[in-house]
Amino acid sequence: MNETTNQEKKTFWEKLLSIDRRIIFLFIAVAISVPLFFKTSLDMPVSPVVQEVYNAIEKLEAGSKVLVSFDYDPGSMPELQPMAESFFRHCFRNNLKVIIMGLWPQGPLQANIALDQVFKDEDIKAKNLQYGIDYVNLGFTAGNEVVIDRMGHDFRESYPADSRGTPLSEIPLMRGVRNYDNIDLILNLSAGYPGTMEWVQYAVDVFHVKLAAGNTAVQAPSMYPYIQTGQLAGVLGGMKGGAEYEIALKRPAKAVSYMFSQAIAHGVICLFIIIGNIAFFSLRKKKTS
Amino acid sequence: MRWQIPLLIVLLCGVVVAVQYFVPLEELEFIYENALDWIIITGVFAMMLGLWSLFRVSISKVQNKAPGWGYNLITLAGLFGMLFLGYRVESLAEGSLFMKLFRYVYIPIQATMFSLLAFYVASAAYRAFRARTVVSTILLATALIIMLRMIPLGFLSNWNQVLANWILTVPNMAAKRAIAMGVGLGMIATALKIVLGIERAYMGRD
Amino acid sequence: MKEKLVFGNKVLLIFFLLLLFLFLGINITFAQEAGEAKASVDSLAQAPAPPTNVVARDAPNDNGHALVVTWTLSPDDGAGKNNVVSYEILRSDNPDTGFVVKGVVALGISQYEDKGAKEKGDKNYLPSHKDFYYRVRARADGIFSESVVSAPAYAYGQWFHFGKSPIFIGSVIFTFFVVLFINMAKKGKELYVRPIAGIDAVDEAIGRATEMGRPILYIVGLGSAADLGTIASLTILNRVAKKVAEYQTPILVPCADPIVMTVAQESVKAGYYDAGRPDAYKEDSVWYITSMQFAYVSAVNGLMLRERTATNIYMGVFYAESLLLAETGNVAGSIQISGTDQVAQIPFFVAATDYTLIGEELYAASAYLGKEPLLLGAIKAQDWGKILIMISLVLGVLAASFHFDFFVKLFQVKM
Amino acid sequence: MSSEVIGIWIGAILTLGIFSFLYKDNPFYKFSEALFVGISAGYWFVVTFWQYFVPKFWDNLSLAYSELLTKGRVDYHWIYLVGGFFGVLMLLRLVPKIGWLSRWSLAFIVGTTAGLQFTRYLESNGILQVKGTIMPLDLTYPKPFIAHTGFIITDILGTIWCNLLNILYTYSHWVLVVGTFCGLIYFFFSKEHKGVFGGAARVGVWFLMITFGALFGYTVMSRMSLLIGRMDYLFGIWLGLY
Repeated sequence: MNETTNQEKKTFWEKLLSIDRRIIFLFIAVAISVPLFFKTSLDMPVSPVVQEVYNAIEKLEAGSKVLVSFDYDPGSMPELQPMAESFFRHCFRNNLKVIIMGLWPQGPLQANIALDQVFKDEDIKAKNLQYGIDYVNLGFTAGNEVVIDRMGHDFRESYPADSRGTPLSEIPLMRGVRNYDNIDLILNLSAGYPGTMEWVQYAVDVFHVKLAAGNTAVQAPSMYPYIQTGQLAGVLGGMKGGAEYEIALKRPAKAVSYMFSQAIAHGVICLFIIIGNIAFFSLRKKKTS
Repeated sequence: MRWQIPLLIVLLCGVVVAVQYFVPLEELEFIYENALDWIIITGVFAMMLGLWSLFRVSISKVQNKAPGWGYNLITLAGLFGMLFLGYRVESLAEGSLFMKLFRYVYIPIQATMFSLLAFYVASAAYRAFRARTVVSTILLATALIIMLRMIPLGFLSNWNQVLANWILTVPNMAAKRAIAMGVGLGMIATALKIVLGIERAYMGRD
Repeated sequence: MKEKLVFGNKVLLIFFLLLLFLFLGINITFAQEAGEAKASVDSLAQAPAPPTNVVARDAPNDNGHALVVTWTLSPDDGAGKNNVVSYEILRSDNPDTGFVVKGVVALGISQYEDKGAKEKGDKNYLPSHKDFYYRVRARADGIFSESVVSAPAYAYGQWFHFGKSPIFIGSVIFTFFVVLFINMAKKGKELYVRPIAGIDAVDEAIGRATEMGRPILYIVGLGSAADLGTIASLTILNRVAKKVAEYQTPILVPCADPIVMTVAQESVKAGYYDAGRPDAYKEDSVWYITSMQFAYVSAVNGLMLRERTATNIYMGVFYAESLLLAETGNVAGSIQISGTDQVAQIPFFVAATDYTLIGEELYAASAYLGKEPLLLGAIKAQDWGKILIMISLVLGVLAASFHFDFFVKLFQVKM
Repeated sequence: MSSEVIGIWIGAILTLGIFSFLYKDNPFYKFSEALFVGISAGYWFVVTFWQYFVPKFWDNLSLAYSELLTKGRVDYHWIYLVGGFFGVLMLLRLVPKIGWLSRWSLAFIVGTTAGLQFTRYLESNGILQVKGTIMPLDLTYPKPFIAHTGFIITDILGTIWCNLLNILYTYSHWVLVVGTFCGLIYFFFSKEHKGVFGGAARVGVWFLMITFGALFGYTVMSRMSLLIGRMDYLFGIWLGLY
């Protein structure tokens, strides 16, 4: 294939055009991993859709009840786990009561991982939060959107007991909670079906409860129409949304430091594309002249 | 007989299921829901064919001492190891050796294979995104605009964000719709050809 | 290989048109809804006035396990004492006793669908053809007032789901197009189809593999036999296998689904058979690896580098693995042709392979490659479908711009 | 060492094995690949067997059988035998003489799903898409997209840019309709792309390219996220470097 180019000596540009892909790989590996060691935070503007999520939580009075549904699995951890931690930080900081559940089997386990992480914070440790009083994990129930629908009538239809097997009636936090009427805000972390779409259709549309969400980057744009109609307060889209939320919360954490890797990796790709085109054009110019 | 009966089955199943979509009667719903279960059951039987195929190809390589036959042995070991450990339903519970193998061997490899895409996205972009023609310039320019969103460039970022959002919500949506409609027409035409028995390459010949 | 369609074109046309008008007519009459009724004021001390005019009837377009209850709002809902917070809907199979709350709706809403389960064992079971009575309560804070009992109503299943009429009409029209053009093709009418770059490249790529004496790799994708994209791909595989058999080049078809594997075996065998070389077919050329996405990819990637395939063809349903496959094929220096109906993966195929069939082109290829008139007829039908869509778009956009809503309603699907 | 620690070490070593493929094909990768294929095929079979075969086939048939024994009546659960029947026909492929019977099973599966997909895609990819595209072209129509972008731009250059963007946003509906229309023309097979028709098809291609570029650029972020996750596993969880 390269017979013609092999005969004459390769110029700098030609070498650049046929650069070994492994050099690109190396650049990407370095671009991704090196920033992980420097916990640098990038300053970035908080986009309105993210700010709306922040406002929705910020507006709640202390003691309000927030339902957090974990609808993802370890596959989406890099994108959604930082959001989960930020949600918890925000809720606990504002003394909100948190009810955790999951429509995906692995979801509630992800919640526990996030809780462990959040409890390491000094200010949250100082609050000495109690399971059953300040937060509760209801666990996973199969049934997808049917679960959402049933909870609209009574949480007990879907969750007779929490993930530890304690009946809801014996959990202080759950005593005043019958259905969505007693919930001030639903937060949803979603990586697909069932997820935000179902929460909008079965909880918001039917029972008129307030909803805000965190989504994977691929999924987030399809949620914009719901924000426009007011069915969804706001959405965090992918790692970037998570990072902006951390900035809004003034508590930069994982997503912000990950975003540094993202920015550099994107920069490397863009640079390569631009250099490739410069090489391409300077070669073409030489050929025509 | 060899042809008429399968074609009759195709026609019958296709028409009943399509009609069921428009007729909410419970009796048809019953047939439909059961048909879906039958497909799943048939699929499980077919899995044995799959495993048999994998086994036969691997074992014949081992027998013939084909190059790299040792790796086929590892595949077979992994396969039978999992089949053996999963002999009872409790194996699927967290903490069993079966699930541990899944978690500590399968999940890391799977995640790593997936993450290779980060490298390949870069090399593919470098090679393919050249402004050779109008069409490839449009491709390149849009990709750059969208990727630049992730890089903090001060005030430029804000401008770019607005443009990127427009691209994602307007022209992107338009072309996606056109593709979706075309694909839809292709799909329903294929479905009709199957049900009418015109499309039958999938059944082979004698 | 004989196909017969019983009806002639004219009879078919009349039949379909009749059906079409029949359902258009029914659809329009169906759209009407019941009117208003007056409320009687009947005030208790603190309790709101009860809702009136409670009417229950069968829910339309279902399997017969649901009833719809409507009522006139309490005069104290949003007006009067303005203390109504919600309505509770109660049901019983006896007009006098046994009423149980079946649902709650917010104030301002005057309708409730009492959707029961169809399984006898379910606690929510609502039998068909059995009379039920309803009451509606207007609830204020800690106090409520109840309406009088409704007339009995029973649920029953319907023979046609009128909400889906647009889809029914669409399927009738499209089926008509397909049958019409296939009949035309059978009568020997020349049907022109424009050349498609990716399809013409397939022949060339097979030729190149033959020259190099190296195998061809055909990937059917990750779809199951239930995906029509996979079926289209298996038809293309059949044509490719025929060419391959003629050129006597080896073909490798690793599969990710056991049923797809069996179909692919039949398809390849048929290709060899069509080429007149059934004996050259090797059963092991089509085999199963695993159904797990990335494990399958890791094996195919290894295969590409180790077998040094000259040509890789990816056709069918692909997900994230598209780029993993295509980039590795690039490393191996293979000629690559791809085609998928998955929009999200097309960009990666476009970037990393030599030719890409975009969306519908995959389906066109399955008909075009064999140049069989019957299958070409279907492409014509697809084109007429597009013409119909384009006409609807133009008319619809015009109608919407002049605020005629009726046109959009023609496409309204009610589930 | 706990099984957790051993597990992390195994996972990390296999991770490196897969990464080594980026340099070139090598025994370390071949080993990871072979193990991966075997384990995944076994896992898939076991899970499908316990989660589908047993509850859907075995449990239903044993229920039917016990009904027959205890009450002596034939109840509807026997209907699951149909699935088993087609399944067994499938296995007959292994018997060369009557292998053609497996065609019945293929016919059943392909026929049923064809009927299913026919109406489903007619709705989702046909009727609903048309309905979504029918929109008024008047420019006073509320601009649906600006709401999500809303960064406030104050500088002078920004104002010019902003005005340009405003034009784009104002004509959003026009662009949407024209784009969809031209895209459809590109997929038209009965006519060669020449003249006005060819021009429209060309515009359609531009729209397709914008979409492909956008999708490509958009996906980069989630792919990088995956790699960040892996690197975090190696440096953070395995080696504990930070």
